Amino acid sequence: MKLITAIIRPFKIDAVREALTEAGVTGITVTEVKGFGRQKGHTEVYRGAEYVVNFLPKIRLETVVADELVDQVLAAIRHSAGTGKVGDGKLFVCAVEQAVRIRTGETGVDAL
Amino acid sequence: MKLITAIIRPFKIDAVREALTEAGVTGITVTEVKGFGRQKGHTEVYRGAEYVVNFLPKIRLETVVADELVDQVLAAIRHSAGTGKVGDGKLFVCAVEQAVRIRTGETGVDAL
Amino acid sequence: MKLITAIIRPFKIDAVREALTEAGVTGITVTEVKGFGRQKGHTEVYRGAEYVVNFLPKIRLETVVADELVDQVLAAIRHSAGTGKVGDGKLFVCAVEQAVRIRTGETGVDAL
Amino acid sequence: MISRALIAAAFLGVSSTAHAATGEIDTGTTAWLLTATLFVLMMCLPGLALFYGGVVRAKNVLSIFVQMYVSAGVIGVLWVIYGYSLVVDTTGMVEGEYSFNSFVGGLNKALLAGVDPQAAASGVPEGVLIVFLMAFAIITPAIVAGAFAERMKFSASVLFLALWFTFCYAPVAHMVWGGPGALMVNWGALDFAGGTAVHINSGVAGLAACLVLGKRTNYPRIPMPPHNLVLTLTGASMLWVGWFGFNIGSGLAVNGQVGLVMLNTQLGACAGILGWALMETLTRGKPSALGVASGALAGLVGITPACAFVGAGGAIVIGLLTSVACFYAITDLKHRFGYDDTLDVFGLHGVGGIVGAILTGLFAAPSLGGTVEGLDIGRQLLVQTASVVFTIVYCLALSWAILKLIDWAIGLRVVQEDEEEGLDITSHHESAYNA
Amino acid sequence: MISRALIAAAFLGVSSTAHAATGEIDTGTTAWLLTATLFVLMMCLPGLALFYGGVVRAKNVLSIFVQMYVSAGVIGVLWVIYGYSLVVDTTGMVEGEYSFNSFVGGLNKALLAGVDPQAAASGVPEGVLIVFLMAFAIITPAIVAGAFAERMKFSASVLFLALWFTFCYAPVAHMVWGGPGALMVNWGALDFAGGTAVHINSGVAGLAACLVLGKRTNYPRIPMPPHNLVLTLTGASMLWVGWFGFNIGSGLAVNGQVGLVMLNTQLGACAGILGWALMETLTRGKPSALGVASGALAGLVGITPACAFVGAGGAIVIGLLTSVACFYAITDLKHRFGYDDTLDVFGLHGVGGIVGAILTGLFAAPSLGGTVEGLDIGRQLLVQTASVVFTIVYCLALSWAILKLIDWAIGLRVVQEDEEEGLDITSHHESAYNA
Amino acid sequence: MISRALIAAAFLGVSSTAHAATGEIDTGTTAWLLTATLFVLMMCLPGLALFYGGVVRAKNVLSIFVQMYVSAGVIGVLWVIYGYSLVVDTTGMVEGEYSFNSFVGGLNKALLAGVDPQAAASGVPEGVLIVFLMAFAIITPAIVAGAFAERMKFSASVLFLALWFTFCYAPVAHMVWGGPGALMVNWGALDFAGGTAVHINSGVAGLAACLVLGKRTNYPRIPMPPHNLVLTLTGASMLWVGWFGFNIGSGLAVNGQVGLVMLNTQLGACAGILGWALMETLTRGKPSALGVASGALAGLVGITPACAFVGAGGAIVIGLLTSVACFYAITDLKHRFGYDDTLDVFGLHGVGGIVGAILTGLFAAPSLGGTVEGLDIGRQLLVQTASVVFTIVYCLALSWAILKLIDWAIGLRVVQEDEEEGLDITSHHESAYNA
Ligand SMILES: Nc1ncnc2c1ncn2[C@@H]1O[C@H](COP(=O)(O)OP(=O)(O)O)[C@@H](O)[C@H]1O
Ligand SMILES: Nc1ncnc2c1ncn2[C@@H]1O[C@H](COP(=O)(O)OP(=O)(O)O)[C@@H](O)[C@H]1O
Ligand SMILES: Nc1ncnc2c1ncn2[C@@H]1O[C@H](COP(=O)(O)OP(=O)(O)O)[C@@H](O)[C@H]1O
Repeated sequence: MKLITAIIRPFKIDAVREALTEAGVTGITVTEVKGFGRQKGHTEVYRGAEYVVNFLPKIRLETVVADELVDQVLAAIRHSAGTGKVGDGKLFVCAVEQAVRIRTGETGVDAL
Repeated sequence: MKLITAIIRPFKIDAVREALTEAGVTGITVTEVKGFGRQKGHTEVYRGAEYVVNFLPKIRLETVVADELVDQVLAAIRHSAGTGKVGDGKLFVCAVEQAVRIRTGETGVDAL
Repeated sequence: MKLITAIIRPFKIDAVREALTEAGVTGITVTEVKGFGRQKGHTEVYRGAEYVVNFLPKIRLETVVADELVDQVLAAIRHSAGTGKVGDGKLFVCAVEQAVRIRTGETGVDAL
Repeated sequence: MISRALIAAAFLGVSSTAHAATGEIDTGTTAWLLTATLFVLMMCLPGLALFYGGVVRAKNVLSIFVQMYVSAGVIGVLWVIYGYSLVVDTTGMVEGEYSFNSFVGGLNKALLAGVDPQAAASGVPEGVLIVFLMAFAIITPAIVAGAFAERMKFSASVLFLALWFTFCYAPVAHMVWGGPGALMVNWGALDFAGGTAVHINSGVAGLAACLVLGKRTNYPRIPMPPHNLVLTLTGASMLWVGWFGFNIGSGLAVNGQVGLVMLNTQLGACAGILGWALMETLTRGKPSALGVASGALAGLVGITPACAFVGAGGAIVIGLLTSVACFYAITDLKHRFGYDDTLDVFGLHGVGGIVGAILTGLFAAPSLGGTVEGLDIGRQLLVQTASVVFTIVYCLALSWAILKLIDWAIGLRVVQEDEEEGLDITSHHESAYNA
Repeated sequence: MISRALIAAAFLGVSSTAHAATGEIDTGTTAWLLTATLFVLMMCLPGLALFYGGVVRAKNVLSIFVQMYVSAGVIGVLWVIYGYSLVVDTTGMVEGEYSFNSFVGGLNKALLAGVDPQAAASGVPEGVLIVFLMAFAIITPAIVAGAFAERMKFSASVLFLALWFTFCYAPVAHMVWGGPGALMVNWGALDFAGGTAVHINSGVAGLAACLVLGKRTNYPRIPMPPHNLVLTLTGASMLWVGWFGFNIGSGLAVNGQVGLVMLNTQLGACAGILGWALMETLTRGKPSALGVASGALAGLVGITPACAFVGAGGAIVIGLLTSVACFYAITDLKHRFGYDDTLDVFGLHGVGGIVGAILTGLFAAPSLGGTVEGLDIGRQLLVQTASVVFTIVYCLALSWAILKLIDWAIGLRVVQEDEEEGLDITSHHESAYNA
Repeated sequence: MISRALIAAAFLGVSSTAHAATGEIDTGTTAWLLTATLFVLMMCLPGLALFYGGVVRAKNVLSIFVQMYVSAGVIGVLWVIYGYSLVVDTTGMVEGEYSFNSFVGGLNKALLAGVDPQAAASGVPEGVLIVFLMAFAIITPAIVAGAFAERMKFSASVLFLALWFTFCYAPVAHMVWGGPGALMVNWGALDFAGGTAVHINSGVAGLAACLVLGKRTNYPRIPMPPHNLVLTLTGASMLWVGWFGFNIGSGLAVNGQVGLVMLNTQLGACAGILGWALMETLTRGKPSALGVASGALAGLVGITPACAFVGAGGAIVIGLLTSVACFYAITDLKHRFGYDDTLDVFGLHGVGGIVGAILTGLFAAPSLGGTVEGLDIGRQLLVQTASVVFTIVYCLALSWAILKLIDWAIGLRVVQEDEEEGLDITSHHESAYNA
């Protein structure tokens, strides 16, 4: 099993979810995060005090999938999350040694 | 060392923390997340506009533990977080290559 | 590639970002989290009802870097995030098998 | 002795003043009563809704608002259908005598029969009086709603508020403000702006509700801290400001007395803050925001029946003592008895109302700075106690019966899953906050 | 028949009452009009800003506030330069006759020429009247702004609001309230507090704006739920309370009528809540918070033109029907036609204003509980319809022209990236919420 | 020349009007002063608390509210003990002569000795006057609290506010409003509603406080953006609305003048918005929400001393210039001098108060549209400057002394860890927001 972590633009979340569902993914966990990267931030000004805001709102999406699904899932996210502009985000893949479904105690791919 | 990531129901957090403390875990990091899975969402309606909300509030709990603690910890979370109903969540285990305590620079299991 | 996850004090985020930029890191993702550990929490009281708040606000910082950068990055975070007091936080290192830049499809270290 | 009851009576044509006789509008008095009405309406929405809404969890904040809006809608319409008449109709009442109409007004003004909203009564168009009193009839049940927050079915809550308004609020308001021949007026109870009819009444109903309904799931095992105290403090501040409309407006006149009522109301609030802050500092080392806001309101509840009858010193002492009593009730008594009064309706309005009513009997005496000439403290304390006990018993019995009836008919509580998911989504299809 | 137009006329010296003649200040009337002005100002800021701000997404909430502040600043100054004169100057008007000045006032009072803010007009210093009417001139364009929220350039929005105030609001206000010789006064249209000049006017302008401007990017494909309904409900409550200042104050007098206006205003709101809650329960099974707040406002919009002319029963029916009509317009019609009226300006103010104006012609009849003696229902319905149609046509044409002009000159819409990032950061360098 | 001082004097029995003589209540004047008092109270809670609370970080928002509640409680009680007497007691004062009592009132009315809150003074029950003036005494120290927000010990802040009220506010208020024989009345300074006593006084005290206390830890290295600007804008709007109660109420009468005061107050705010928006557009390309709200308040501060003495044109110019001056002080001067005035108390109230006071001396001249007949501009500018300089020096010295005293006795600042964790948890055991 692999954990695929995607950092994407917030307004792309629904499109990505649909693409993933189509690709056979049944579970997703998302987090609101702030990202720093090549995409440039903006300046905020409060009564003359200027703040450069480098951290931009992003969504961090995690899904654990069976090994054979990985390529398909990466492709699905890439296509649904891209705009072609700087700041589209990243995909990271890590190995998952074990998965357990809390409700039933099922383990491995059955738990997903 | 292993990183155990648990996706659980928000109101279970205190029970899980207690179970983990008993199991000898000394550090936990939690994040408010939204989860999509088998558990069905609800519909929200604002002036006639209907939104199906698929992402439900969950807590993502992370703890890095020594290898020998893993089974015990998995069991502790399973028992404290379960309600038996769809949506109880998942446990994922990944390998951690290194850990460092920022304050002291201790590494490995000592850092936990 | 390695994923370095740091749990740090919220007000250290800007210092750490600067240190990382200097160390050659080009992308960072941060999340507001709550941490439970050795650092003791505080008590809140609402109309006589006492709540012990064990979970303290922390920042979870993630950055995926090339293997050769790992030590440097760990050191940079350690030095910029430390105060020497309990609660400074941890660093965890995990292996990343693959990385993809959504915008371009680049993979591996090129994607970072 | 100038009592609100007498003034009310004058208003309703039972006795007559120069103005009432001539039927002329006094523009100043009308201007103030228009304003006072607006402030009392503002006390409920948004004041009370914010005060309550901030303390509940984020998943239930809208349910507070919907209850208040819908119950305002229902009671507003019922008010012109029969409520106003039940409170103010004086048919069948004779000064000092007891009859059925000592307990509740008749239905001669039902559907506003014979009422011309444009006609002057004591210098004010009756339409203004109708809405001013309606505002009291709307906010009092709304206060009760705090006790059963976060777990009552929406349909049950609206049914309860409508029935409670009919069988508890209207009669008690009549007994207190119905003029000569009304129960508590005959007794000679002193209650200027509604310590009995509003605060004890709602506080006791709240107690009944949280007892019948039972605790929130997991209370007190799981912490349920206020989700947004800024809302609560904003609401409390609006309640404080609006309370002047409530207390001063209750005199239904603009005369020298308004100076006394305004000063006492303010001092009650100030002393209430100090009382609570002191108790918190003594027991916990530091005063809290929720504490000082609760203290201000406790002081205001305490001074409500007394505000036209006591001196500045008496107002300060009443504010202080009421606040300390409420502090004790909320931080200690409640936990000891273990009932789950979500928004401390009983602890604040019930206990505060009782303490205020009793202390009014004391500090109204001229020897203690009061303004009620010839007051016999011992006798007055008895009368005040009688009115308190009567209100408690009547309200407890009726509220209990209404709750049991509704429980039997449609059920009071939401199912546990809905409670856990929150009433906003399960009862109203909405979330208050969206990213 | 007592119409606001006549009273306004009295005020403006066209006809004269005892007070106006003697030039004495009536302290009660002045006290009330000062208060009413404060409440109408509060309706706009913070009332309307909160009501609107809570419904938009978190990234655009400040843009609502900036628009309202800046447009208040601009219109406040324009008001003393020429606005007041365009509305109230009666030069060239003759009762029953039609001239250019039936459509818009002259410029004799421009720069407040010859106006002494301290001098009494009908018992009130003219300065108070100037600010009272200014508050109407500020809030009406602000209502329109809800229709183009979340996508209009800031510069374009301010320019639009200023031009719209000049060419739409001022003339229509004059036609309605300009006194004998003004268009709708000549026609005999009944509009007590501004159903035409305020609500239909702003509602129709809102429709024009969202049609010319187009939908928000991704609407309705991506959900755009309200970011904070507590703000919205707080704002709605303040609008409700402030509406009494609006409606009662519109009489520009303190007399028996204020009792009727207050009662009807309150009943309109109450019935509006019930209407919307009922429709939601029938169609969705449960009433919502945003729904009941919208219902209260719909009822208030509906009762605005009618509040001095109908009885309590009529007020309830008008509140109920207007609410049902607005519910249908917003939850059904809008989706069917597919325009993107961000804050439902047309659905609430346009539709509500139209329904209210028509129903006023019906329920003003004494046979239906109304107060307008000798009213011929058929004829009055015609007159009301004429005033509605005229306002719609005039306002639609002018608003469209102004919008097209601005689009041609400087462009109406922000670029898509800015819309996605949010107007707060891109138009104002700020975020509303920071950790 | 009609000055507030004279009216105040009339009120206090120094001179007598028809009303005061007969001791009759004027219902209209009383209605307005009741209302004005409510609005001034609302300015402080929730108005100022929201305005300030939104700008601080989320971890300190409750500390603002607690300070305001507790200081209201303390000052409310001190007010009836000695504050009212220190401000209004005129014993020992002779028109045009200087004595100790030119600087501060006596203690003849301490504990409200000889004061009957129900008795009429100039047509209004004295109890109303007591609370109206109390509201000023509560809000002025509360304004100061903005300067030392986010780092002062709670105990020290309450002690400071109480001492500052006693030794700074009460004397300066007496010098300005004490009537004939009071320092600035003798000088002939024009200050209608409190530019000196309220704004310069609080602004300068704020400067002293942030200088003595030092900067917040990490200021300005770490960004500290406002945590919730919606709160700030809501609070600013309430301040704006309440300001009419403040300015118009200061005349303590309902007469022609209220028309002028209302108009000027509104125009000051409108012009203030335009001034700030213009400056931001020129320097940054876009106006901001915090900016336009600050501009409205700057304009209101500027017009406060002038509002009864200038014409509409003067009001616009004063609002505009004050706003520009405050903009410059806050966005440039502050950063240059490097002091950390958390909520810009000095920049807004200090600078705005000074500019407003000086400009009052100019625009009060009939040749510039003012209402003060026979005014010699040169002489008046001198007098205004003298009153400004005196207030600055007096207030700076006293505030500094009080702060140093408290620092020596109990320490002013919280420890750094507490500052980092936030005052809400460390000083009050609470968090404003809980999930
Ligand atoms: N090396 C990295 N480790 C973790 N997160 C990263 C890394 N690089 C980028 N990110 C995340 O991805 C987001 C987008 O990256 P950015 O460099 O702005 O654009 P792009 O993905 O188009 O190259 C960042 O805001 C950050 O959240
Ligand atoms: N494959 C997965 N990867 C990541 N998170 C998952 C995955 N499957 C489920 N989750 C998380 O677990 C939560 C519960 O899963 P769900 O399928 O609803 O119920 P259950 O755990 O009882 O099978 C989801 O809301 C989601 O946050
Ligand atoms: N084993 C662990 N797994 C995950 N997170 C941890 C672990 N131990 C500590 N943390 C995180 O690090 C934070 C700091 O740890 P703590 O024990 O309080 O202090 P220190 O890092 O100085 O030893 C905690 O609040 C928690 O978020």
